[in-house]
Amino acid sequence: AETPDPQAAVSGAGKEVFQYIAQQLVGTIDPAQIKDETEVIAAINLYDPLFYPDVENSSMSPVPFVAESYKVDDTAKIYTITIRDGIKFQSGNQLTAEDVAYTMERMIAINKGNAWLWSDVLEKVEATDEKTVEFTLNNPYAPFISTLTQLFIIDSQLLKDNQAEGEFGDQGDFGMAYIAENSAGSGPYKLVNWDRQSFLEFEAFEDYWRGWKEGQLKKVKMLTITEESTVKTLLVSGEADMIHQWLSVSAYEELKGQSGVVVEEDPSAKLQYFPMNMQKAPTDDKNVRKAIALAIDYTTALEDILGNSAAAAGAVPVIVPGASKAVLPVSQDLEAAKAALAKSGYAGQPIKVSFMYLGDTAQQRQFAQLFAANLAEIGIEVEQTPVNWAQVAEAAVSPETTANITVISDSLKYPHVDSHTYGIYHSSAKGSYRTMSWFSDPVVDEILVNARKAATEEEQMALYEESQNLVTAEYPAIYMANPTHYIAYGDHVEGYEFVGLMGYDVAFYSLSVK
Amino acid sequence: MKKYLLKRILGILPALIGLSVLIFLLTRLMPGDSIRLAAGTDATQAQIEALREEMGLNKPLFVQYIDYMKGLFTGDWGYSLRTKRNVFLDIGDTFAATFELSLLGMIFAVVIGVPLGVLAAVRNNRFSDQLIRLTSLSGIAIPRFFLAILLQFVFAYLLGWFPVIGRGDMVPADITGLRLLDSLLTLNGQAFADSFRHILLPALALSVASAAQIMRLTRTNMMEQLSKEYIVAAYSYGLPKNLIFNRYMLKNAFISVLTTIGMQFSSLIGSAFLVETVFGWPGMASYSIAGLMYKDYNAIIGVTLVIGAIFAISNLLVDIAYGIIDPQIRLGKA
Amino acid sequence: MEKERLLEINNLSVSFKTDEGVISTIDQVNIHVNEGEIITLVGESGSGKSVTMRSVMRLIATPPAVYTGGEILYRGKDILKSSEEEIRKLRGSEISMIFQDPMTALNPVFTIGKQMENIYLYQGQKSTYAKLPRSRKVMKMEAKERAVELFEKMSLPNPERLLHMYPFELSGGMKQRVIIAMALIKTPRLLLADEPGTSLDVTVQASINAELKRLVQEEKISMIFITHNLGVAKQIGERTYVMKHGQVVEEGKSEDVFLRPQVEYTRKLLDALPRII
Amino acid sequence: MENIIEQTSEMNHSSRKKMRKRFFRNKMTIVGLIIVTVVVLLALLAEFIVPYPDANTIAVNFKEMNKAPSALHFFGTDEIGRDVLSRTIYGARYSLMMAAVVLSIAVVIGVPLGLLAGYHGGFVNSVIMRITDIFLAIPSLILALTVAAILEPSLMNSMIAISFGWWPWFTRLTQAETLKIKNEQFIISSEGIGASATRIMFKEILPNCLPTIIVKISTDIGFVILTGASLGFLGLGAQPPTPEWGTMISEARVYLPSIWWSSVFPGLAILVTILGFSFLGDGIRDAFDVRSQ
Amino acid sequence: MKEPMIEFQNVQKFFQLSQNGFGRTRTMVKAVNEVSFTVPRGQTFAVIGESGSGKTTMAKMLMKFEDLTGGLIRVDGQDISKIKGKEALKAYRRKVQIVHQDPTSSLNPRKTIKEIIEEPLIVHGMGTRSERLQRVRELIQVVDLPLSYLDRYPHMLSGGQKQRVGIARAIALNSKLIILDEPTSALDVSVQSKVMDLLKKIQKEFQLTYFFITHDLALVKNFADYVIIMEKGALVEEGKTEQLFHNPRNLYTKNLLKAIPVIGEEEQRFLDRIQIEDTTYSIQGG
Ligand SMILES: Nc1ncnc2c1ncn2[C@@H]1O[C@H](COP(=O)(O)OP(=O)(O)OP(=O)(O)O)[C@@H](O)[C@H]1O
Ligand SMILES: Nc1ncnc2c1ncn2[C@@H]1O[C@H](COP(=O)(O)OP(=O)(O)OP(=O)(O)O)[C@@H](O)[C@H]1O
Ligand SMILES: [Mg+2]
Ligand SMILES: [Mg+2]
Repeated sequence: AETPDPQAAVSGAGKEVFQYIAQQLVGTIDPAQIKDETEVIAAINLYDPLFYPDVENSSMSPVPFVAESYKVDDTAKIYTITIRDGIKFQSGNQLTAEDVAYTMERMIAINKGNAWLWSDVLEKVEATDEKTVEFTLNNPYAPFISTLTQLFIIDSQLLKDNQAEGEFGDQGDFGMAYIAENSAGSGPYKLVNWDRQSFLEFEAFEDYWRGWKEGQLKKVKMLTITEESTVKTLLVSGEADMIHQWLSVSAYEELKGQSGVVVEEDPSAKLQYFPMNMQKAPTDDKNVRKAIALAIDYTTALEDILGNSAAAAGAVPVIVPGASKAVLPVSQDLEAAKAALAKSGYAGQPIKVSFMYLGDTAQQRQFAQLFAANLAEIGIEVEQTPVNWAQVAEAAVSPETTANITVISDSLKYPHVDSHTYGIYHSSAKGSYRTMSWFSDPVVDEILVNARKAATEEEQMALYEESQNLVTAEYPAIYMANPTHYIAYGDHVEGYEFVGLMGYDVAFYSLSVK
Repeated sequence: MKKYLLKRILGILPALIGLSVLIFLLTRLMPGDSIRLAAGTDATQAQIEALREEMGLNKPLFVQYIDYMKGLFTGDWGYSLRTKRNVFLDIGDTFAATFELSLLGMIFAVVIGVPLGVLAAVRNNRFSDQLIRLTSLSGIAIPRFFLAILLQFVFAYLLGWFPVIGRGDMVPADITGLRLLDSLLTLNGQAFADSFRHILLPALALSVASAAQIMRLTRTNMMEQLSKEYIVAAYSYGLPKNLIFNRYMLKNAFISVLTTIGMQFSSLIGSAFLVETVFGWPGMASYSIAGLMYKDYNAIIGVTLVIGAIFAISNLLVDIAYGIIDPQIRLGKA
Repeated sequence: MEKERLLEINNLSVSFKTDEGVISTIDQVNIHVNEGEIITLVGESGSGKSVTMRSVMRLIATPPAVYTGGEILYRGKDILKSSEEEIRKLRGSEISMIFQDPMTALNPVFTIGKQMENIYLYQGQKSTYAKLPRSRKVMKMEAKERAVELFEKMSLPNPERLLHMYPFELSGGMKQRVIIAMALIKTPRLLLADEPGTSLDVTVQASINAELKRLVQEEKISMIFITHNLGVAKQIGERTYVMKHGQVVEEGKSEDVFLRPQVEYTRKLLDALPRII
Repeated sequence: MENIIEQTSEMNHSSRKKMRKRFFRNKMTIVGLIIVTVVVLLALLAEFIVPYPDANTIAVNFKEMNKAPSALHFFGTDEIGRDVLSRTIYGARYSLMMAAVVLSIAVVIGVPLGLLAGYHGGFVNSVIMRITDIFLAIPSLILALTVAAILEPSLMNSMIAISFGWWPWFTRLTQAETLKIKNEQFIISSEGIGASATRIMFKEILPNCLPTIIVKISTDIGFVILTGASLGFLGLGAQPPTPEWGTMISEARVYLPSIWWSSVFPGLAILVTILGFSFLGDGIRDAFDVRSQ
Repeated sequence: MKEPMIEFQNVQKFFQLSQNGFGRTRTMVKAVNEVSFTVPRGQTFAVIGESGSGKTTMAKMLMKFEDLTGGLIRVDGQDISKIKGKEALKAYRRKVQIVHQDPTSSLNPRKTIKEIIEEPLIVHGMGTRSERLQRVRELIQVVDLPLSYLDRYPHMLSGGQKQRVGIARAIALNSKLIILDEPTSALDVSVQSKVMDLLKKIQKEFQLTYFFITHDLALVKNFADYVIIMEKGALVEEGKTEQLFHNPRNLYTKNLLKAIPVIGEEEQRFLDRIQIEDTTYSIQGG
């Protein structure tokens, strides 16, 4: 007992690990393949994007990050980006324009994950010198810079060194095998351990270009737990330091009362809405859709189910620049609803709508029950279809499989109004969970295309707003709320800043502990 | 004995092959398009077709099956649509955790169930017997996931005696992947204590129902032994009670308990899925459940076959133990 | 010349509590055995022979059994009033019993040798952990020697090998002989033989009975032999008791009972026997 | 003549009386019988008993949601303000139905196959038992999970999924019993008379397997309910708003520990019901005096 | 002279033991080996032998539960191996009936006595319901049981009564050949003599042929006309009952006779006369 046990020291060190609880497993850490929130969280901590939302000014608009500055030519087609000096990859290699070009080429070649953002618009990418990279687009594309928040720069040398046989010609497998298991970025954290079925472990990258200060997190474990009660217990017992944003509202309300726990609420750029399938009876009739939208008890939904969330005003979250001021929140009006229904082609018939929602999510179950009760009042029967997320994605493939009404919670894919307009209502966007209204209108299409290539920002925003006005007039969805964004952590955690862009809220570099 | 074992081992194969065919067919019967799911919502038709071809899903079913079986023996268990990795690796990552949990659960079940059963038999119909029986029945009747939540709530949340989730951070040298065993092998007391603290609640939650079943069975068997002529005979020879109970009766009673241990192990592994979910245990459960949700063919088949194999092997071990205890089988006169 | 009374059952009455109520099974039974004597107990199935014998060994669970009267004196001491401890000391070393069915009276999972050894070592002990009177090794040797001796006397072939065999490896006749040897390993004074070998072949049964009688006489052991076969009863016992419905209806020298039965019931039983001439 | 008839009926009577006596010997059996009777009655008469009959409908009352037990709501209210007591009572119906359907399917498929395999032996036996082995080669919960996932979750489908792995147990049990019985001399006698295989299987063997089968059914009821609840827990069982107990627990568990009533009460309902059936099963076992497996 | 009821010609029945799936190594049990005899009509033909000597196997072959390995069996002049098909088999089984050793296990515990006796009638589609009931009543009276027992279950009957039910069922179809496989070995002496008396009475009444399997020589003395002795599947001695008792030739037969426990001095003297030359009689057992 006299000699100190070396093992004890190790266990003491275990306490320094910051534990974050995620709601979903990380499927991949390859920046060319990442899709969902937890994967983006992994990326944002392991890699650095070219641009970053302007967090310091509490804005989502992108500012240069790995990029130092950029220029757009007059045709609005050529973007020349200068790379910041002195960024080192975790391997020790210097980050150059070559790496940026490689990252984009690799993205397009693999054609997974976020590739869709660029595959149709990018003509070519070229590193003109060590510091400069040039993107050439085939059309003007207003949100281009915003999309570059999703381009996480990869260490091209490291990947080439570890390239295996593959389908990409002289690029072999584009380092896919290697990068699937290892991080190859310049981000603040290195991957030290990844148990695919439960956790990732990060360790601070000492030479990170933004430097380190006292109190910042040195070791982080991101653990996936799906049981909501377990997640709460973990936070309250102090075993976890921070937990994800997807618990039920009542859970955060409950956590608010616990000592040592901070629950942070922020108005979000998320959109809680219910796309109505415009190509399936009876919601193919505008008046039916209107009747449904007018029959919903928004007050109860916003107050009791969503816990005092802001009402949605149309297709774009209110806080996103470019959201139309002309579109107002809808409120319940049963008389108007009945009148609309009477005008519809289905008047006098028994009307039944299918309603698809996530059965294991308390909030969505509550919506289902509320809608069923509300719509019964105007004589519409709701057929409830509780499903899991995989089934929603599957149903979204065609208008036939898409339900009449589906519960969707959508966040910005890139910090631009384009994400919620073009990304959802342009005819080319089809078959994803975002497009379950099956909205298709040549006039709107044209406005959206024009908006992307508009000369001035003002003109552009006007076009985006116009598109929103046209879209909402068709009642393609029940726009419910821009729900409050919750997150909870122990009161020893400091520096949390809400960003509003998927995954960016959980950048461990910004946090520190007392 | 050798012949008996060989026969047992050969007996397992048809069932496992049958199981593989059954599950293979079931997965192909799944409605919906798992390839589309895997390719992601933004995938183009071409991407989807490419993936389908990559997975060999456009070949005839029979050929797919043969291909799969070939791969099974070369370590190529197919590509998981969800994790994009060889299923073999995925299962390899999670297997040890589930196995350790189930194994310890089984050990708990036997260690708790058998002595209580003996006690209940000895105190036949007295108060303690009734009490043991009532508790054991309740143990069977309470849903395991619910028990898991309750245990977690009481011992981890309210009392804070045990960690809420996980296997712990102290990883002993990886020899078998079973941490308790590994830490014993490397004489790492610290890691053993830590692993044990983590595994105790989940293993307990898992074992209760099985312990109860084993207890009931042991009790019944012991009661049955009591009326056996050779036990009466043993009394008539003036043998001490503890000899009669602990050897003459228990050994015989345990033989039939043994046969159900294989069965219990099966239900333990099944329930491990529930318990793992609650205790965030990094085992096969979340992988399999996600696999089911995402219609991840290869993952489902892989997991099922692995569980089938564990089950078969555990039954085989039970048979071996049975053979060791039962001389009739050991001496090959069965 | 009157020999010493070894066992004396006086007015023994036993009832069983069952679902249908309390049933009187043994009613005022009187039986005695003298030192070195062999007596037989006959009677049809269910007449209470086994219950009487098991009472002597105190092998009947109470409840369901209730001793409603009488006493069982073994060398003057009442067995029914003895403590567990005292009974355990008697069992096997003073009074031993041979069971009816050789198929079920041996523990299937231990070798014959182990079972014999256990009896030799632990008979009468409070527990297996108690200190043995002599070194364990020596006692095991003695047990083995004694077992082999008994096996030889019971004309069992290959006695040494037999010790390492399991019950299922033996024929019914061999098992029955082993059971007899087990009962005798501690050389009791009184042997209770409950229809040994009735489930075996006639010829085998006949030879076992002959061997048993010889062995018991050689070792100067008294015996109560139970059977429902009147012929066997006559051949084995010096005296015979006839039981019916839990009562002794006739007793006397075997010659007298069988050739000059005094009681109607005995006569009826004898008449039912098929004659061979 | 009259006298004879009387005597006979008395004999019959006394044998039945013996059975009844064995059945009631254990006080637990009586407790079990009472529980089962109450649960069955609740299931049948739910509409007339529950304090809030609309708990089973689409009615919502968000103002009352997640309220603790009170004089108004003995078991509190759930996430949309429905009365938990009422839903728990309705739940008895679904859980019992689940057990009834699954076991009916299992018996209807499993028992005849077991008779066939056990009686005919040889090739028929090999084929049937090998197929049975395949289904038994994997824990029934996992098989049920797989099938439930394939079929899209719903109450009906979870019943099918559970049955999928349940019948083999009945086949195995019946086959084993049949093997035991088929060598009894009364079967050989019937064969000697010239009775057909079908007659022997269903008229001679089946009645002798029945006690064992009934005992198995009585103990299985609880296990089916548990399995159903487990499926519900993993989201593959009955779907909301069906007030099936497992689904109720599964839905409400996210509110633990502070809002405990909406999961604890259905949990207790499962516990009590299964205890009831287990006690009853033990009683039936004693009555038939069939040794437990 | 009338045709014999049964004829065995070099009958063989071998069983294969320990069939393992791989090697061809197999052990044969010659349960019945080259046995020939004839059974005349209307008589009691006794088969004696120790356990495992092949007695039951012969009965099973007679019932067509087992096929022959070799040789020929004729029943009522008909080569029974030629009987093929369900209907022919059913017709054959009307002719031959069996009474088993263990009265308890030979009655279905879940059926009433009435159902048990009625079963053969139903199977062979004999009579209407009421006719059948009438016949069942007759039968139960033939075996001296009260009518009231018809509604009882087997467990409510004593061993001897159960055996009577077995006999009633065996004669229900008016079969002329009854196989008695140790019908009284499970019964007490006094009960045994009553059942044997009943069997004698019925035999006379219905002119039955009995194929009587036993290991009790004393019983044979009073009951059988002709005896064969089996040892390890082979027929070792045969003859008229009287002849066999007075002049046994085979060692095993002598041993059997010596093993009969007797009461009377006269009987004892009778047995004592039997000389066993070979004294190395070794242990046997099942
Ligand atoms: N545990 C018991 N409970 C109830 N009754 C019992 C019990 N043991 C024995 N009996 C009854 O006691 C009576 C005598 O039984 P016992 O075994 O002594 O007969 P037996 O003369 O040995 O008959 P057998 O020749 O068949 O062995 C029987 O009627 C039996 O049913
Ligand atoms: N189905 C079978 N398979 C293998 N061996 C068998 C079979 N049936 C009988 N035998 C063997 O055939 C021999 C004769 O058996 P059988 O039953 O005819 O004897 P038994 O004379 O009727 O004996 P017991 O007096 O015990 O009834 C025995 O060695 C037995 O083990
Ligand atoms: Mg007895
Ligand atoms: Mg026989």
